[in-house]
Amino acid sequence: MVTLYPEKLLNIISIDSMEDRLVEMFKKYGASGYTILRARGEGSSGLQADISGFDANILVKVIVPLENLEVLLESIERKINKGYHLTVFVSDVEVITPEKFSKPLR
Amino acid sequence: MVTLYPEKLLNIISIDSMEDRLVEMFKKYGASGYTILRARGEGSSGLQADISGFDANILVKVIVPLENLEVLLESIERKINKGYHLTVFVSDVEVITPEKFSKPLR
Amino acid sequence: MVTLYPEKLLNIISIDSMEDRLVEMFKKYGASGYTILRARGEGSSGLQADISGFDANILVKVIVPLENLEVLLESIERKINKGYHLTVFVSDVEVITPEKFSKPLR
Amino acid sequence: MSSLSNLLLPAVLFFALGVIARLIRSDLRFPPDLAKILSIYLLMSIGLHGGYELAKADIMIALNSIVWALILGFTLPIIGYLMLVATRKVNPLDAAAISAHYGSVSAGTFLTAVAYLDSAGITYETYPLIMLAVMESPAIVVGLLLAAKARQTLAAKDGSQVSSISDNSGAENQSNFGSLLRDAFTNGSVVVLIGSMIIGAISTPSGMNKLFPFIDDIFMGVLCLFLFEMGMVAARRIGDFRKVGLVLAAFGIVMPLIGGLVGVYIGTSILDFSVGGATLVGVLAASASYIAVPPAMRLAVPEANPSFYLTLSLGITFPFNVIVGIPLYHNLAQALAV
Amino acid sequence: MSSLSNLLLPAVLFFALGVIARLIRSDLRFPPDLAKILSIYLLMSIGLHGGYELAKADIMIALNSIVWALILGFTLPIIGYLMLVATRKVNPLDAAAISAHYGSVSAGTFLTAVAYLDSAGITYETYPLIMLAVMESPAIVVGLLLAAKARQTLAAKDGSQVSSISDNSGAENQSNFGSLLRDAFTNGSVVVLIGSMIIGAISTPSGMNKLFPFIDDIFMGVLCLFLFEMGMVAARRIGDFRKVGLVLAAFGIVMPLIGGLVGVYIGTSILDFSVGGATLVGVLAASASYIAVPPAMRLAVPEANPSFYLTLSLGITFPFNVIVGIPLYHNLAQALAV
Amino acid sequence: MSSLSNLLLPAVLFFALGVIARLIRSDLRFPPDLAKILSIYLLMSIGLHGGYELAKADIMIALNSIVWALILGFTLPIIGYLMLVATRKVNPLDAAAISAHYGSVSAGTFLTAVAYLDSAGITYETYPLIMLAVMESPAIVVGLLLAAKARQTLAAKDGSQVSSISDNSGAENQSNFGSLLRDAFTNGSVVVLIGSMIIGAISTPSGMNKLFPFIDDIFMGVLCLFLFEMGMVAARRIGDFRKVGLVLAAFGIVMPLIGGLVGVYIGTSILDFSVGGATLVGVLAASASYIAVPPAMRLAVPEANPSFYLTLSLGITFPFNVIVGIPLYHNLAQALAV
Ligand SMILES: Nc1ncnc2c1ncn2[C@@H]1O[C@H](COP(=O)(O)O)[C@@H](O)[C@H]1O
Ligand SMILES: Nc1ncnc2c1ncn2[C@@H]1O[C@H](COP(=O)(O)O)[C@@H](O)[C@H]1O
Ligand SMILES: Nc1ncnc2c1ncn2[C@@H]1O[C@H](COP(=O)(O)O)[C@@H](O)[C@H]1O
Ligand code: NA
Ligand code: NA
Ligand code: NA
Repeated sequence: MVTLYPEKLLNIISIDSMEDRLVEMFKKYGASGYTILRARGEGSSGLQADISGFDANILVKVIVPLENLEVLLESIERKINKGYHLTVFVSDVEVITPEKFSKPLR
Repeated sequence: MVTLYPEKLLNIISIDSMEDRLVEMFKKYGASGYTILRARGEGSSGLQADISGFDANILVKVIVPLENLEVLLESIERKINKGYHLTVFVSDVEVITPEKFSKPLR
Repeated sequence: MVTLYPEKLLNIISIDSMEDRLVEMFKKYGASGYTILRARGEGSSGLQADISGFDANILVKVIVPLENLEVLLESIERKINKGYHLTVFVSDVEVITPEKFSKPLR
Repeated sequence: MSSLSNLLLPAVLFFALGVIARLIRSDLRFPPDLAKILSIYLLMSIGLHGGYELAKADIMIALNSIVWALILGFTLPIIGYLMLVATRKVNPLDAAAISAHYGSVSAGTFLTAVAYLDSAGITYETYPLIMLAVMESPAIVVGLLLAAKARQTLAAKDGSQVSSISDNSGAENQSNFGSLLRDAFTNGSVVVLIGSMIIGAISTPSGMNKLFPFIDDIFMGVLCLFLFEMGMVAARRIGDFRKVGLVLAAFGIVMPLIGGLVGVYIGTSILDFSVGGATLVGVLAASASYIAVPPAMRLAVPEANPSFYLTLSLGITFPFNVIVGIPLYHNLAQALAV
Repeated sequence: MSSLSNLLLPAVLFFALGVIARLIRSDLRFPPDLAKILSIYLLMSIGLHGGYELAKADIMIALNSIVWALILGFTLPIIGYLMLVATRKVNPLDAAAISAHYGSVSAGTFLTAVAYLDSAGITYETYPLIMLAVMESPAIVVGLLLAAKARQTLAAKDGSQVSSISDNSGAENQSNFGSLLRDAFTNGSVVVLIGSMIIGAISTPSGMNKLFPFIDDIFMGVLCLFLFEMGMVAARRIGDFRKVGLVLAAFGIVMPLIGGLVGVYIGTSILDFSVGGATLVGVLAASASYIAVPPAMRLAVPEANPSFYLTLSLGITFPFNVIVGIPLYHNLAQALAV
Repeated sequence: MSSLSNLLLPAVLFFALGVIARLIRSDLRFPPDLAKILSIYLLMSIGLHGGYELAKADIMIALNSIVWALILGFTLPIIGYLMLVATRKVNPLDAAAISAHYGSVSAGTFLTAVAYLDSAGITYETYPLIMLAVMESPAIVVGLLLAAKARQTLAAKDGSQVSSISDNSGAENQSNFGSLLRDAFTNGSVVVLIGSMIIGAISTPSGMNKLFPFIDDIFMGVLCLFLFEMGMVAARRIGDFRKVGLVLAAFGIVMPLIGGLVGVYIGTSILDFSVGGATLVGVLAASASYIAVPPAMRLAVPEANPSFYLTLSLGITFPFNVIVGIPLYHNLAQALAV
């Protein structure tokens, strides 16, 4: 029997040039890693069609223990208040190696 | 404290040429946005390997308030009944800006 | 009214050269399909930046009925114990065509 | 030029290399977007070149070629459909989707034929290029019509259930049909090809001179790279050979033979082209689309099984034409020309 | 060369083809990374070429060109900002973000102008190329400064709320500003262009000789492909014309006219360039960035609406310059040269 | 040609530009698939060229070269492994994975050496090209064997725990080993290189003539672009220098020196090549794989830390060879030739 442990999966969609800042934020707040996918989309700030690579989005996924989530969300909320377009959603996931997600990067 | 609000995340996997029709559907049924990722995969309709870009899939993600989900799912079911291969799943997510997802596109 | 049925969504993040082995595993344990997305990321094994395509990750998504999940997770755990870097998480999803996910590939 | 020396063309050899790479299960993968980049380049180059030549062409012959291209594009799918339905191996919707591919054309096969003629020192007219551009679209339209007919047939047999679905979605289908029609004529390949032909025809000569190194010198190398990749793509489908069955596989060889015969005949006896030109018309009629038509059929005939048409067009007809067909149609054109 | 024959340049025609492809809603899509690959090639080629020439250049003229490039880069955005604020159609933050684009340059427009001059047989100095490299960055800096000023203005009007946000994030903003400044000067296009120029200047001649076929022969073809794609990109934005409104749209034409006039004047009367060189300076001043500045503004001025600056720079100013502006600035340069 | 003038080769300068771009933290990014496209082109071009020449080659010398390539490929990793284990800075599995890289080759380094020789007007034999193709694979096999040995050693030390894991998965490991072996010999680069060589050897001359502009004229430009990108990739790893420690970093320089010495000696004294040819054999022996071997080791030796072998091969050995090694091995070959 494989045991499953609950964690939180934070998803952020934004323009690709935000990448460095988001990664910096994850490192600052103790994430153990992150995954980035190239995306396109549409929303209140218009079409991000990834045509010619000029207007690509990214979808960032970060698995964090519940206790780290709050501070990350606060930091994201501050960015949104400054005008950045971030589409954010959190979901419940289960993992088999919980210790992996509590070791901060670097 | 950041407050989290429940929403539904609709995921659709299909061949990439379905994109325009899916987007049309989202706009028709009041989605506030959508996100598209390039994908490949395998299923009952064979291998979609994205080799030479001839047979790529897309994974589409749409966050919708619960009350909009039903009508979208019905529309998708109609498409599936017509023969289109759509792999669809819904998951529960939590968001920090619920008002964002209730403003229809355009 | 569209009826929704519960399934499990297994997510695996790994280096792209693991793809063939993962697919083999899915076929062996009766998955009805799978979806693969190109990704990059960072974790305990360093940066996978997908620069020059030398160090790309993949994010693999497989929807399986609950009864198939266990054996897949065990197989994954064995791989992790051998030293492979696999980031794995499972989430609950709802689908409209449950029969689709119980027909094994090929 | 004998058909053996066809096999020693670098372009054909690279196609074979691609096939072999897959058969020995090499991990060689071309980036997914490379084929698209290469085919944009190839269409642009051949379009500019053709347009430049066509500026000096005879308008009557050009119009005549277009008319015969349309006739071929509309007739061949119907022949294919009737043959397929007669085999009773596929249902009418699959038959419609498959046969649409044979009314359209494969630019890759056409370009290989051009390389074959060039390297054998055989001249040819430019009109077949217009035919290439014209033939991309009509087959899609015929496919839609055949599928509509097939659905009626099935509905008549099946009774209530299917027709109720059609009822539900009558309006939607209507608008789909319109948008599919538009798609057929604004297809990306058509736009690049016809657009480049027009630019080649109206550009200033000094402007064109600066373009020739790009469209001429590296052309053959890019074609080799493209066929290398297409060999890998074809080989992936050759494996599905068993899935489609022997009868269908035979169709993938008989159909281009019929097309090639009809095409060479039209090229020689009706359009009065040289041996080279008639060979190219034969290749157009014999070849099956694998870029424009498959996605169109996926949208227009979602009920059809893509494995059937992809395996036939990419896995059987394409390799057959590149390796056997081209020299064959050339021999045929020589025979008819006498 | 009349402005009509400008329209018959293959490069300009391919731009038009791209626009048309979008207008007829063709499904033609270039792979997302192709434009990036093409522009790396174009910058590298023109940089190597320019550097090779510049090795023989007069250092004083070069320095003088750089000074005037900086002056243009710093002044034009301020002019634009004042004009935009005066229209009262956009808020100060939008005005800051938009005007930054006009202090910077569009390499695509510059290259089209070079193709135009080449095909008309008009010679030109290499110094404008240094100016191209120099002008990528300062406009971003001015944009940041204008946005900071705009935020102050708004804060003063708005009172507590906004300033409290600034308070919260004062330190962060500080560091952001620093990193944005660094970004402005280590921008990818700048690195490719200046790096290639230096390599062109210091490489052994035998090494450079092996490079010329790559950077010369296929240059025009690659430029055509690039403009083809840019035509599609521009056309996507032309549709948003209505969203930005008539006054803003007019700004997208008036601003390049002002820039072009100023640039040609500086090129002719101050830098003492030939007609060709002065035309290029005019094009630099008239063109608006659409590669380097938009992402910089997204990060630096997130409050501004990207539709405004993308529509103006890509959808209005870019096509205007390619089709109307270049021959216009050339005529202007001829008139001033007399 | 002095080693200083090596530094003025455009290809080497572009490598340096790539390194600098990273060091100044430019946001310059090449699309992820570009390096793959460029290296397919480079392997295809050099393969076609080599094959064309080899058609006229002496079969005995060719076979002899292959034998010595295999000897190098099998011996160098063992030397490396023993050295690394002796340092006691890495565990045996890491040592196995690292040393496998040094038995294989870097096509990028080889091509830079060819550019270096060409630009210095030094001729060379074509046989080293066959050796390049041959040496891609055996090192992977040796790496697998060394890792298997290392696992035994560790298991003997560790006792029960590790061996129980091996027990569980004995059968699986067996099949993995088989598939890894197949992978080693059907590796993508090997297929492109050997396939192109065969095509170059058997194609009709008229067919090859049409290919030369593609494979010759633009070759140097593509190589520059490739090295530009590789400079950026290498620089990302140079930063990890501290992580691997001084002893390992030293290994990244000593190992290519040993390889270069051995290679040049074999080239000169055993294979009897000219100075140019011996230089190339030296480069083959000195260079470390960064394309084929790293993913193979990730699968075959997952326990090893990828930072070690990537930093050594890409961040230390590759730049060392490109900048210092190539002229050094050339001087060595000159000295030995006397
Ligand atoms: N309702 C939604 N569902 C999924 N993705 C969305 C949604 N709204 C916005 N997005 C994504 O977030 C990006 C920015 O959205 P916005 O901030 O609304 O401009 C868009 O380009 C989409 O990729
Ligand atoms: N069980 C599954 N898990 C994840 N993705 C799936 C699954 N089944 C199908 N898919 C995806 O959906 C696409 C179409 O599937 P199908 O309709 O079964 O041909 C495939 O190419 C996969 O990308
Ligand atoms: N906490 C995390 N959240 C999201 N993705 C992660 C996380 N940790 C690791 N990953 C992904 O898994 C890959 C391998 O991680 P690792 O095994 O830690 O080296 C990384 O390159 C990331 O793409
Ligand atoms: Na046909
Ligand atoms: Na400007
Ligand atoms: Na070596």
